[in-house]
Amino acid sequence: MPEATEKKTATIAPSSPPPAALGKADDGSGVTRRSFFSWISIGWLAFVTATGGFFTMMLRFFFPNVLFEPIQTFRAGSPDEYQAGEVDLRWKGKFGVWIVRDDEGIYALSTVCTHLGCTPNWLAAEQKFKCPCHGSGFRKTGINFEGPAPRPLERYRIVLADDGQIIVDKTKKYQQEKGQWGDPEAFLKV
Amino acid sequence: MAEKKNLLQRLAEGQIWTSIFRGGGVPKSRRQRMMVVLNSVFLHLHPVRLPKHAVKLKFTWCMGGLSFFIFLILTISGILLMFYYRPTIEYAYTDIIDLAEQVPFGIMREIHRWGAHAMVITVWLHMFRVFMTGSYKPPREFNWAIGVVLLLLTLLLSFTGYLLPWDQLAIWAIAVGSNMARATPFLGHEGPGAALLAIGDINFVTVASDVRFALIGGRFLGEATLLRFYVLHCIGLPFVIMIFMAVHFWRIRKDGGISTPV
Amino acid sequence: MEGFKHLIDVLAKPTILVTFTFVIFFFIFPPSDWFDKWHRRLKFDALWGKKSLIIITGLLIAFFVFGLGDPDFRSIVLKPDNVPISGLIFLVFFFTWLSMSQAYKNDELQEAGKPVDEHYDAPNDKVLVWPDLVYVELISLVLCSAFFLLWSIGLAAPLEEPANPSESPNPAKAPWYFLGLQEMLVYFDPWMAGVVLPSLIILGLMAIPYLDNNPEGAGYYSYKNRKLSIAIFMFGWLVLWVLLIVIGTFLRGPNWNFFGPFEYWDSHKVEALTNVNLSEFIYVKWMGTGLPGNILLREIWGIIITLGYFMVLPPLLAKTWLKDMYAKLGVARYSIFIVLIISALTLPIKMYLRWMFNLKYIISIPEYFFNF
Amino acid sequence: MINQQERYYNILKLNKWFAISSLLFTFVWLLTFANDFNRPWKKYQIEFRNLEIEKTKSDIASASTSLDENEEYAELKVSFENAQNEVDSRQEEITALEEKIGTLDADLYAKNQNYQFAKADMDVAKYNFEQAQHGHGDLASSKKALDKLVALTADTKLQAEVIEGQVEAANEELKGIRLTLKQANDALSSISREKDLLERKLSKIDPEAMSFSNKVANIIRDVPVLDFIDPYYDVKQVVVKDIQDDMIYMGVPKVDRCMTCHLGIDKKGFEEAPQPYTTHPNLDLYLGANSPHPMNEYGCTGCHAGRGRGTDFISAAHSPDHAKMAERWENDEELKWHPLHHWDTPMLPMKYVEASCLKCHAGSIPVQESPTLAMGMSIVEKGGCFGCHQIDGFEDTPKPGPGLRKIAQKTSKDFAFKWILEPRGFRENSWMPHFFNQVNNDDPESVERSEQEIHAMVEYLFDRSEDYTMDRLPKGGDSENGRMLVNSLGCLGCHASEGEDPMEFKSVNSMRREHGPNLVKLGSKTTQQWIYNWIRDPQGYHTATIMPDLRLTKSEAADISAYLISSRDENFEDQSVPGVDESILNVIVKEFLGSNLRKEEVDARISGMGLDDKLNYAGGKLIRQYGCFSCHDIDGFEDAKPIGTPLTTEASKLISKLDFGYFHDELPHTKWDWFRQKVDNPRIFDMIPQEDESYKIKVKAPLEKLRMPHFGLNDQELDAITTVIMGWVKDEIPPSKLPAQNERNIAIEAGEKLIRQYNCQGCHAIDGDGGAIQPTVASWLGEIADEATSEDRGIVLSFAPPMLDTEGRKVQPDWLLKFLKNPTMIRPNLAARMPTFSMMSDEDWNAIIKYFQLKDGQTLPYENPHTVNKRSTSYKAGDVIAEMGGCQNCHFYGNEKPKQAAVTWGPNLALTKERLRPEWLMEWFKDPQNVMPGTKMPAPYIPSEEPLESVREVWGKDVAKLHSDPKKLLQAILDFSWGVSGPTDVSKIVKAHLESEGYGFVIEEDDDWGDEDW
Repeated sequence: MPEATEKKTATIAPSSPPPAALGKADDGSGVTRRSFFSWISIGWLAFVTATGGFFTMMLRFFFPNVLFEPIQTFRAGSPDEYQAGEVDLRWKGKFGVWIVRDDEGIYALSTVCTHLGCTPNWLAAEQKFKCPCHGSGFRKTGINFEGPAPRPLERYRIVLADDGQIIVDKTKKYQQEKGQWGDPEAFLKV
Repeated sequence: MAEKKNLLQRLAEGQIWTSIFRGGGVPKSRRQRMMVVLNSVFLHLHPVRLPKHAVKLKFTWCMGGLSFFIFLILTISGILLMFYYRPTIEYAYTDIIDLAEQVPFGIMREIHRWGAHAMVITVWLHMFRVFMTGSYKPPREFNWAIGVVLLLLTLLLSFTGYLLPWDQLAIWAIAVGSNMARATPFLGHEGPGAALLAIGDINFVTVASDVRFALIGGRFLGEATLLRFYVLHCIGLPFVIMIFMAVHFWRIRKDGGISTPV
Repeated sequence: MEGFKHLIDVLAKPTILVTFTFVIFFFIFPPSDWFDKWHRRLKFDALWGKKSLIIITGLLIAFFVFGLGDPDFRSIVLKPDNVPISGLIFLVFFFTWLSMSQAYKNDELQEAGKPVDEHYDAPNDKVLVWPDLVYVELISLVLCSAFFLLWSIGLAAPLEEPANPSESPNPAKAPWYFLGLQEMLVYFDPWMAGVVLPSLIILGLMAIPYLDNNPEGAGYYSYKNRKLSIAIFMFGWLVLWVLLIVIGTFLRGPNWNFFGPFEYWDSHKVEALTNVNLSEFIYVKWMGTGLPGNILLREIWGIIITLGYFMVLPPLLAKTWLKDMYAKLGVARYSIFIVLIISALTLPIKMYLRWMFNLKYIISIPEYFFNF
Repeated sequence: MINQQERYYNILKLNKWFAISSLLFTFVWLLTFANDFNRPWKKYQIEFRNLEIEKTKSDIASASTSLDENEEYAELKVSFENAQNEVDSRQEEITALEEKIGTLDADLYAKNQNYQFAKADMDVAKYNFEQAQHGHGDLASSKKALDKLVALTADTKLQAEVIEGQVEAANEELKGIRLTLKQANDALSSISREKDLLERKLSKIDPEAMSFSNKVANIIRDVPVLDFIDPYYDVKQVVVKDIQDDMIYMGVPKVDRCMTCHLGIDKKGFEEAPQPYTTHPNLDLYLGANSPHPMNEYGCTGCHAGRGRGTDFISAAHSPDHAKMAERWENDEELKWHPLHHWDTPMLPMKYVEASCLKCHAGSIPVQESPTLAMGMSIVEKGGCFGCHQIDGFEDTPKPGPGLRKIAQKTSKDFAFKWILEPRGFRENSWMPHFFNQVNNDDPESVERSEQEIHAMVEYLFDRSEDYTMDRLPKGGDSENGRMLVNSLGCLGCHASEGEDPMEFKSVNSMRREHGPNLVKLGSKTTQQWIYNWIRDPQGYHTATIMPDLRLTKSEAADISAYLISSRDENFEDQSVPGVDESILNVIVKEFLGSNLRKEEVDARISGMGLDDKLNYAGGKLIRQYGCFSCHDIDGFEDAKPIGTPLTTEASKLISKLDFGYFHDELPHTKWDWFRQKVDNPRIFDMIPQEDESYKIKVKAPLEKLRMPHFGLNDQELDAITTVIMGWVKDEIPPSKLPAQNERNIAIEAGEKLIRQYNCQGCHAIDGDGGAIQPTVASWLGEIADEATSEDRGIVLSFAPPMLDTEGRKVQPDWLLKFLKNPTMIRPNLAARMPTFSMMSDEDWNAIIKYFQLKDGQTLPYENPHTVNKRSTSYKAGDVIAEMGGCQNCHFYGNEKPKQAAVTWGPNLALTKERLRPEWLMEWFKDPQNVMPGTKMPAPYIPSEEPLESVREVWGKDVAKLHSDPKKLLQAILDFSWGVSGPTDVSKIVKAHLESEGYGFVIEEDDDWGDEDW
């Protein structure tokens, strides 16, 4: 045991730190800049970085690169299939979309209530979407007018394919309160 | 206390730090160094002081410690893998493909597999070292026996994990392995003596009632086998091995720490 | 080059490789003074010097480097699951060397009347765990983690075709750590190779501390005082376990046929594996009569031999060759020890019976799934 | 020594070690992140993004040029500016209105709120009242509260409505002011919409066109670790639930990620882009949303195979097309290709990709979409693969070889010997394969043995040959006339003739002319008398033959047989036939006997056999051994089972089940290379390849050797047959993905099978496929007329057997059946004859008729017959139009000959009533070219555009009555033709006319007249 001389251990031993990183301890000789950038500092810095790397990896690991969920884009037939002034319920079950046609065109409304994510019902008699969970009500346009819902229903991207069919793309949504309903793809002019 | 303190030092002497690490501060004196070990739930696995050869790599080869550390790596990577792997004959294989093709850090599978191989080797080498230093001799006989059980459990863990990718390599390795079980004396349906366990026309040990069946959950390797091996691999065996590990470590301390020449 | 490869292929044949190992083994790890004499005369003790470490490691590396130039060798060695076994070869050699060199050093120290390397003057010779041990541990953990990450990046885990119960891959191998058992299956019925022998291995391992009542050599590396126990352990570990794994991994190819490391794994390779049972030897070949219909009569010779081996041989040995040992161990330890040893020895015995006489089973009662 | 500090290691050293290992650890982490981030598909997506940016830019450029050139756009721009100016000039008015709306809106909001609150209270009161009625609560007070609130609600609502009305009115006014502006704007944007969309797209993909914050976001979204939030570069995939990957235990829905790199595959405009960005070559048929195989529903690997989940060039299991491509891929630094191990369905090379069509379209192979596959199927039928190999779907296909039950009358033993020894030595494109002189039996010893084997088989066949009484051959056949008959009667729809090169480029269509053997060298093979008898009555010789009867007269048959017998092969005839060698024969017989007898028994048996017995015995055994009965009808083998491996799911076999023998280095380790090699040189796997490319043979007894014969296929045929074999898989395709199993498709399948079997398309073209005979018709025309005539496609078509495109809509089924069972002359100019297929049953004909009908959407088998009143205006008008239109120039009216020369003649109009369907005829009159492209029939002229006066003057009063309605005029022609009566069979008149006057080809001038097709 020739290397463990007393002098050295006295000054340097304290620098062996507890599990979490600590800098070099001060035991009277004072902190010099040189010793601050000593091997131990580099070591702990690198160790913390690597550990951070591990946790970053854990984080990233939980977000897969692909999803096996049902496809978010679907073809919804040709515009003639929709009657002006009516709310079409045929895509509600499969894709969670109401397609509404008014005098000027067609838009695709999300069936997710903006309050807490329930699915409202279309009440044809009252001409409104009424959410069964907390009673939010939306007009045919998707604008909220009663109940706790904080903002209008979202609309999805709706465009015409080359063959004249409607394509609804749920990956892209438009919010009225952000003024996005004016976007040409939020509304299909007929 | 008049000296300037840097941020880390302030932190180390602050209330939060000292509340987490009993005693706080940086151990400076011999006593403090001892207290660090005594006060930590993790570190007090160790004694406070050791014979000097116990810290020499030349003597210990660090194989026991590495085995334990690899076990931890395997536990963590294994838990992470469970998030993407489904133990069904439908998806097991494709999920493994996807680990390589699209899962972020699907490299977890490689870590787990190579770690498993490495653990078998380190456990063997640990046993080898213990034998060569005669460390199984009294009073450590029983702990050696525990060690043999741990070796067996390590092999079983590796063996059960081997099936999970559900590829040719997997099922045929398990097929070869589990078919040996059918030849278990008395308990396997093709084992010597099994035919004697019968009353009249009723055989007690048949293909659907022997140890092999208990192992693979069916007459043939199939969905049930995969599920059984999965449960054993992820819950059953780790649980058992942890108990034995606890005893193993405890006994090291109680049997006088690392073996030393008399 | 081709000549050398061919030579290696020939040398790797199990008959040659195993025989060579058996013959040379106890001169490298001498179990008794007689062997020890020859061990030193043959200069095998030089194996545990620093020079040998460098030379042998160098040779091993050179062999692998050379071998990787050969497509057949490469295809076997670079199979992802076989990589750890190549590593195992190096590791086993290194740690055997490390332990043996320390043991020899300690033996010399003891001979000179000095304390062994691990000697410590309790309680003064103690070292604090914090920071010396903890720090070293931390460093090795960090290095170990880095090593695993690197290994995982560099080598993809294997994934073969989807599981297909109607289509065995050729060869179908167990996980590599069980290949020793699978090798045994060639010579034994599954109940022996797959159940009894593994159980005996486990029990035998557990029994070691209880059988070895030699108080010498606890807590430090040594050889001289523990010759027999170390030689036996080494035989089991290096030959019956590691060597069989290496053979099973690298040298067993399609149809479980034997292939040299530089041979193409031709699934059409034909080997005559005709073999006969002892009863057929005795009744058909020697006595020229047919097999008796009575099972007991048919197998009586095999039963006699087996019983003789397990029942008569141990007391006989206790009286003669192993007299000293019997005296030292006492009757209980001796019986367990000798049964374990002669059980282990059945493997080489059956290997040679197979190779030399094509003998399949000594006792063969397929009617009751009992073959030995 | 006492160590007070109880320390061992130098802490400084440990620190250093710790630092180094931690740095290493950190570095390895960085590597791990880089390794995970740097996925192989990313670089392709980056490159494709650049491609897309470039393309969008150039599209924008061309869109703006076209806008600049668009006058309407310029005009609209001007009118937009005018409108803008007008609106600007009324700015004050607008501001005032807007202010007013602002105040009103505020008021409305307040009033509305009053109303909403009141209504909410009222709803509560209503509920309370209802509860009270139900017995909970005080009825009177709740009623009172409700009434009060109802009134309040009504009141507040009214107030709100008033204001609302004002707001609306103001808004309307404002809209009115801006109306022109809005209209102009809308019109403008509808024209420039395309460009706008392109620009929007560019701003999303091109960093240069992005706003600053988007530029930053564009970088951040693809930064490692953060790239899960909304990455631009990501793995794309299609999940197809009902098409599954076979995971042995279970099917797993296909997941195809091919489009992760093949980014342009379903986007038009990347046709010229390099791989992997190229657009799919046929989007109308595949991938396109409106194609029959949209990408979302069919994925990629269902057809192309490969590992759909792979996101890397290698792990997707790409396969090169040929060895050169493989080499290029292997040496490519980026690809570093090697075959993917452990995946049994690697991607099909492009030349075999049609194999996958077979999975779903086995019943009715789309010939035009999958020509290689169709050709391969034709090879399977002609080569008789299904004879030795059991293949589902070929159960009722007739044996492709001639029947051998009466062979002694047809040819000599010598010919049979030489023929079996080397069929292609006599007829180079024969489908009869070579069994002898192959790699594994061409050594002198085997050759000697082969000779004796052939002797034995010939002896067996001749010994069992049945009696066959032949008619006497009339004296003096005219060989030259025979040649003309062969060239014109239609023989060449199924047979090739002298002087044609059979090995030139092949297609399904050209192979239709290999339906029967080439008509060459018959003089060396058989007798004239046999030919005479055979062509007059094929079924008399071989009952199961598919050779039809052309209803030849005695003299025609004599002429033809004289012509056919004149061709001989002297060299072949001169070859000598080695004698029978009994010692070798004994060896052969012993081998067969020894397979189940002991040696003494064998010796006893053989000593009791004469030479003939031995030949007969060995012959029978050898015929079984080689499977001759698979293609030929042979006495004694009626119930023999196929001798080869079943092939129905051959391509789903694991590759480990294909024995590469000693060819593990010489042959790429793929199923298709194995199959191709096997067909190309079937015996090769008996051999051991040598360094110098020669072979040594494995040690095998003669009867153990591989025995599949050699067909001598060319590369193109090998590709085709390999494609078919690769299509024989066991994939389970769900009904939702299969062509619908409706009545129509079933009928088409059944019909196509018969049409293939009887080679109808050798003569007839159907829907753009078939009419293989047409080139020979052209050359015949060249001979009887001149070069120009033979190159006139119109004339050639009019002399070729008719196309059957709209047959189902065109003819009456009753008539069609009558015609098919007993063909008569329809097109007087046609020299080719519709043969009589007397071997076809009524079921067969019904299937064919149903095929035509359902293919054309004609579902009614019975229809109301059309009747005509000859005194009706319509009939009379029709008569006039026919007269004026000169129908009689080309058409027979009963036995009244047409006015023009025979080259232009068309069907007898007396046939119309019983033959054609009025609906089809109307369509036909309207535009014949539309119904049958290439027809010579002009659309009849009708005076519907002319002034009534002149019509009345020129065409008479009946036409004038109908004049304004073209439909009625056409109906008039129809009615007229319905009224044409007289004898329908004009063959005698035609024959006499042609003999005396010939066809009257117009040699100098171009003739647009003549008709082809009705």
